[in-house]
Amino acid sequence: MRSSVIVFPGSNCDRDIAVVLEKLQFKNSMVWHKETTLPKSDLIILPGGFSYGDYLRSGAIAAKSNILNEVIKAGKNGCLIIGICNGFQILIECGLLQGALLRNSGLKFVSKDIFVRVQTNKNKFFNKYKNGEVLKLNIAHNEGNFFTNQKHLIELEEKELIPIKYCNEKGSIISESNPNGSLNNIAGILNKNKNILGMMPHPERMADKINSDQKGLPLFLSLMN
Amino acid sequence: MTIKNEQIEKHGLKLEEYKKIKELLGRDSNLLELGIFSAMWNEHCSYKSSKIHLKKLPTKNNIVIQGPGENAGVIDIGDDDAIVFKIESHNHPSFIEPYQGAATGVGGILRDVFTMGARPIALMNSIHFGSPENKKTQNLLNGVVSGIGGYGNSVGIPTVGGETKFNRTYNENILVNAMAVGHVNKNKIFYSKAKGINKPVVYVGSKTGRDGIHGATMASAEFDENSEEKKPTVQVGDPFTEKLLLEACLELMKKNSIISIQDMGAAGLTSSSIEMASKGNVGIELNLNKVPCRENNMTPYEMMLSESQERMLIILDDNKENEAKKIFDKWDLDFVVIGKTTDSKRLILNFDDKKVADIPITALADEAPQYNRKWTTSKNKKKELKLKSLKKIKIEEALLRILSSPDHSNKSWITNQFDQSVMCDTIQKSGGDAAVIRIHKKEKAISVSVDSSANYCNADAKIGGKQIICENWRNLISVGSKPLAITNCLNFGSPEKPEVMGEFVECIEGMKEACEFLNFPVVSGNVSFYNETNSKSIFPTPVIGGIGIFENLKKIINMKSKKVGNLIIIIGKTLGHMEQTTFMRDIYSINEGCPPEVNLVNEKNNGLAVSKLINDNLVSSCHDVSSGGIIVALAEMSMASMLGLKIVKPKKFKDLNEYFYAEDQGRYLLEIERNNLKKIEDILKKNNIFFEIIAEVQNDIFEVDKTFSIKTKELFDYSNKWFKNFNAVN
Amino acid sequence: MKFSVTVTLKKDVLDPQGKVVSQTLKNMGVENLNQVRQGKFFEIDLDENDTSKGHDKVKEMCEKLLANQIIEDFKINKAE
Amino acid sequence: MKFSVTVTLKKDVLDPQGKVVSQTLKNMGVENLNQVRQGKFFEIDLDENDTSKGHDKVKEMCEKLLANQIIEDFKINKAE
Ligand SMILES: Nc1ncnc2c1ncn2[C@@H]1O[C@H](COP(=O)(O)OP(=O)(O)O)[C@@H](O)[C@H]1O
Ligand SMILES: [Mg+2]
Repeated sequence: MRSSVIVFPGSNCDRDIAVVLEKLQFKNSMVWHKETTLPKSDLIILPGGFSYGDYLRSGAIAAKSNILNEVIKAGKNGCLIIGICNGFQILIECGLLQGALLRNSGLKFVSKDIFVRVQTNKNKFFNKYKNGEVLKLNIAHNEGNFFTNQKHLIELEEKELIPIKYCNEKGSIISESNPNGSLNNIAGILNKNKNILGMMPHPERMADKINSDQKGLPLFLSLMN
Repeated sequence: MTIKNEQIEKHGLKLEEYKKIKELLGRDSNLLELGIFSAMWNEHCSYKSSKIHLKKLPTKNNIVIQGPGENAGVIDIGDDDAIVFKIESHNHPSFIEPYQGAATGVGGILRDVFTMGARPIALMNSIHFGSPENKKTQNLLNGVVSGIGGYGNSVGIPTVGGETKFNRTYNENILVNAMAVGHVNKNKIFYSKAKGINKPVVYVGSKTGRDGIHGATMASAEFDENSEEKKPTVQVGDPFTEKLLLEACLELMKKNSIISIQDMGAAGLTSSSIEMASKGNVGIELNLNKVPCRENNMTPYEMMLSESQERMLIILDDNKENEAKKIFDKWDLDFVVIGKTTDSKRLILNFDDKKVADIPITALADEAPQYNRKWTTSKNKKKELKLKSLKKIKIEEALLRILSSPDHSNKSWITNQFDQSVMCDTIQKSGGDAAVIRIHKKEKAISVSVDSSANYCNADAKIGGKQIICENWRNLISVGSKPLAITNCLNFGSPEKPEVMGEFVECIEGMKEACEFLNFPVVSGNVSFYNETNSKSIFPTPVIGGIGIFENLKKIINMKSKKVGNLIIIIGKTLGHMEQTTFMRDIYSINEGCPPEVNLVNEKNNGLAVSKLINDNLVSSCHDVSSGGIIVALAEMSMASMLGLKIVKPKKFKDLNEYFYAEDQGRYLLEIERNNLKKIEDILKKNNIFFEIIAEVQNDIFEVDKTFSIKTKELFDYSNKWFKNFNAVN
Repeated sequence: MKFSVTVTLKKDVLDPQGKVVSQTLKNMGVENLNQVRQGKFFEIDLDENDTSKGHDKVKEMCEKLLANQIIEDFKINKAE
Repeated sequence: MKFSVTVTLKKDVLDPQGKVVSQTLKNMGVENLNQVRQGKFFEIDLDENDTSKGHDKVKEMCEKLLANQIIEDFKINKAE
């Protein structure tokens, strides 16, 4: 399995992802944002961080970078893509995913462990989880408040394009367990073809047994074959 | 041109100091030179009031690679690994512009660490605010916390701990101290000492603007015409550029091209170039027309004194410019050769083909004034407190009040704004006695804790100084690590006041005693004087940042009680010291008396015994007893896991509050398995350590036998109350 | 030639920042406050003498980068 | 009555946001761009009929909350 992690100058979770991919023996390359070609990849990851400082809108500037043209092409051709945190914001800004990520409703950076419930495992990314499984993951962002129009929201819900929602420890999806004001507690979404995933929580931070219960690992494991 | 007395004073120099400048130059200085002297000779750069006292602190032992004097201290943690760390204050800027002040404080301390070749792996902070009732407090708290987070989160270094305190002494002078910790291969450490003649001096990073140029100095004649436009400004931080600078510097450091490197901190280009030259005993010549500027028409004076952030000065080896420039181009940063080293031992500045300054380096560095300022001993305010004469309060009532007080309440409102997990090596986040960070891809970890105790120091600076070193040491022991060394930030009032100077001198005396006894050297630090408003000084506030080591990841423990049926024992004697306790202050508003004395022999014995028990895998969880006494510490253990505790009523104390709220030093709470009790007893008895069984872990309920009982969940709700209310109300 | 651009959230998009600012102002004792909405402001200095050409250029910048038209509207003004 | 407020960084203060935006626009091929500076924009809707009173109120809001005058300037306009 060949993977590419796109590195923007302000990415800061690129190394974290690479550590996990290497542990799982992906053939991984780190791809600098100024590159104009992508190595052959089965999986592309847009990591978390502050791609270009994120001073305008998170991800807006990264969406205009050289390498993104290639990522967009690959995505349209069915390549698997995961955008985590800032990566999710970039996927939205470049149009590979629909909707918007607004400022957190509390207007503060939120960094903590949260729970998400697997809503559907009928996709490439979550097939190693059980439906309804509750995962403890970590979030760290300023703009993770997912918003979209009613029509798109209905489509997301009906076509099983929302793989994870914020929930409490027991798996109930309630507003108290929504850390950022996200519509319907949405923590991540898929595109129509289900080859592109954007999610705010960081699975790579829950992959090592020294500091987690490793609930982030199956996401990467499910992509291996 | 001659310098007027008024200009000298506006530059913060004394007239006698200027007389000395004239002697050193053999002539009058010009305005630019005056500005340079004022920057180098001010308290911040020259340590002129503190140097002779700081020398008393122990700074060496077999693990210290670099003590004070460099950008940060460096200690050896085995296998070629070294830890680089330092703490620094950004108090005044944070009071004026809390977000940017705190943010740039974090930026500055990060540069101190990566300039030595280390990759930063953790950030900590100690923040002190005025009383919550003070109108400014909420805005300052919000601004400082989001500024610290805003910078660290963006650069991608986890902020893993710290402390937050409130006291009206900081109403008009908050404290914002930031600490950074980095990891480096001990054979690849970079220093600021210049070497060699005719080596290129390179400016890298952001462009220079008119940031942070001293208000006082701006008023000088040169700027009269358009002073409105050139108003002094607070620095604005750019964490994105910092990230680029960090990566670019570390990339360049992999090659063998850097002779020396120094970040531009306070007094920017002036102090960085002079420090490098002074340490290397060489001269330096700069062409100021080459300095990358953000604004048009910047003067040499502005360029030399600007405190623009995210800049570095590098001295490169011969023929390395192209290779180095390529790296900085890749990261879209400025890279300009602005001068060279010389054998003149002078600082020579050229601008528009004219020599605009020419000063012997020694005059700026070694010849800077040093003062042995007058000091008076801070009176030991001895006073016996009689609890009996005070209105009785129930234990549980006092406990709930303390847990819902600003200092003791749960700080997750703050820590949830800090990314604590990025880099994936954080093993223990804030909330415990010390944070724990793994060394990347290795089977070892370090612990970090930041502590202060302004109330104790205010009551008795010497005991307070000693106590805070011990508390820091204890926090590192409590997570299972071996304490190694500290950094310190000494926040005091004006050194020109004998009482303040007395606090400073005595505090150092106390710190020294403890550091020596515990073999806990000081490897870096910072002094922040003049923390006062309307000539009222803050409480003396030394902040200690300590580092400990785990040679084995299996020895890491925390304070979460683990298993119903386990016992909790207390190590160390409880005598009932009530003066200066949280209890007296929070419940009766009594601030008099001495702080608890520290017995260094007991402190060390108790600590080493706890370490041994943890190392022998006999301890399930551990927490030191500090502010708030035993009952608060027990409540914290209980809340950490949501398990309850059944606490034994002590036999020897008539007044239970005196037992539960006393702040005697050198005590620890250990959770142990019942069947290990015998083994533990043997070890402790053999080492002459006092201990007793104090509680048993149970479900849900926190209670003192036959006295009171409350749900742990309720304690937790109380401890979360304060921040929520404080933020909602205003 | 200078232009100023304001970018604001579309009417039906929740504006958490504006909401908090408005709440804070109310807490500070400001009365008769109906609503506050927060947006972004840009001052763009172009080397261009033709107002209409300048305007077109700025419009393009807004569409391509400065505003996310799914959630935001923009307005361009010529600055003095 | 509606007012609009723009809050911008003072002239000599570093504007990291404007810097990145301007660099990006240049990379995207925009020519003749001298400078971009980014600031904040507020639309304030007051229940107030007297323009001058309204203006004073908004000014107070700016001074107390919306702008930090150490590093920022503000400008108030009456919106149509
Ligand atoms: N400003 C802060 N930044 C990060 N962590 C903080 C901050 N303030 C408090 N904390 C965390 O909250 C916990 C409790 O703090 P404190 O009561 O001062 O602990 P202790 O008495 O053990 O030193 C600690 O783990 C500390 O790291
Ligand atoms: Mg502690």
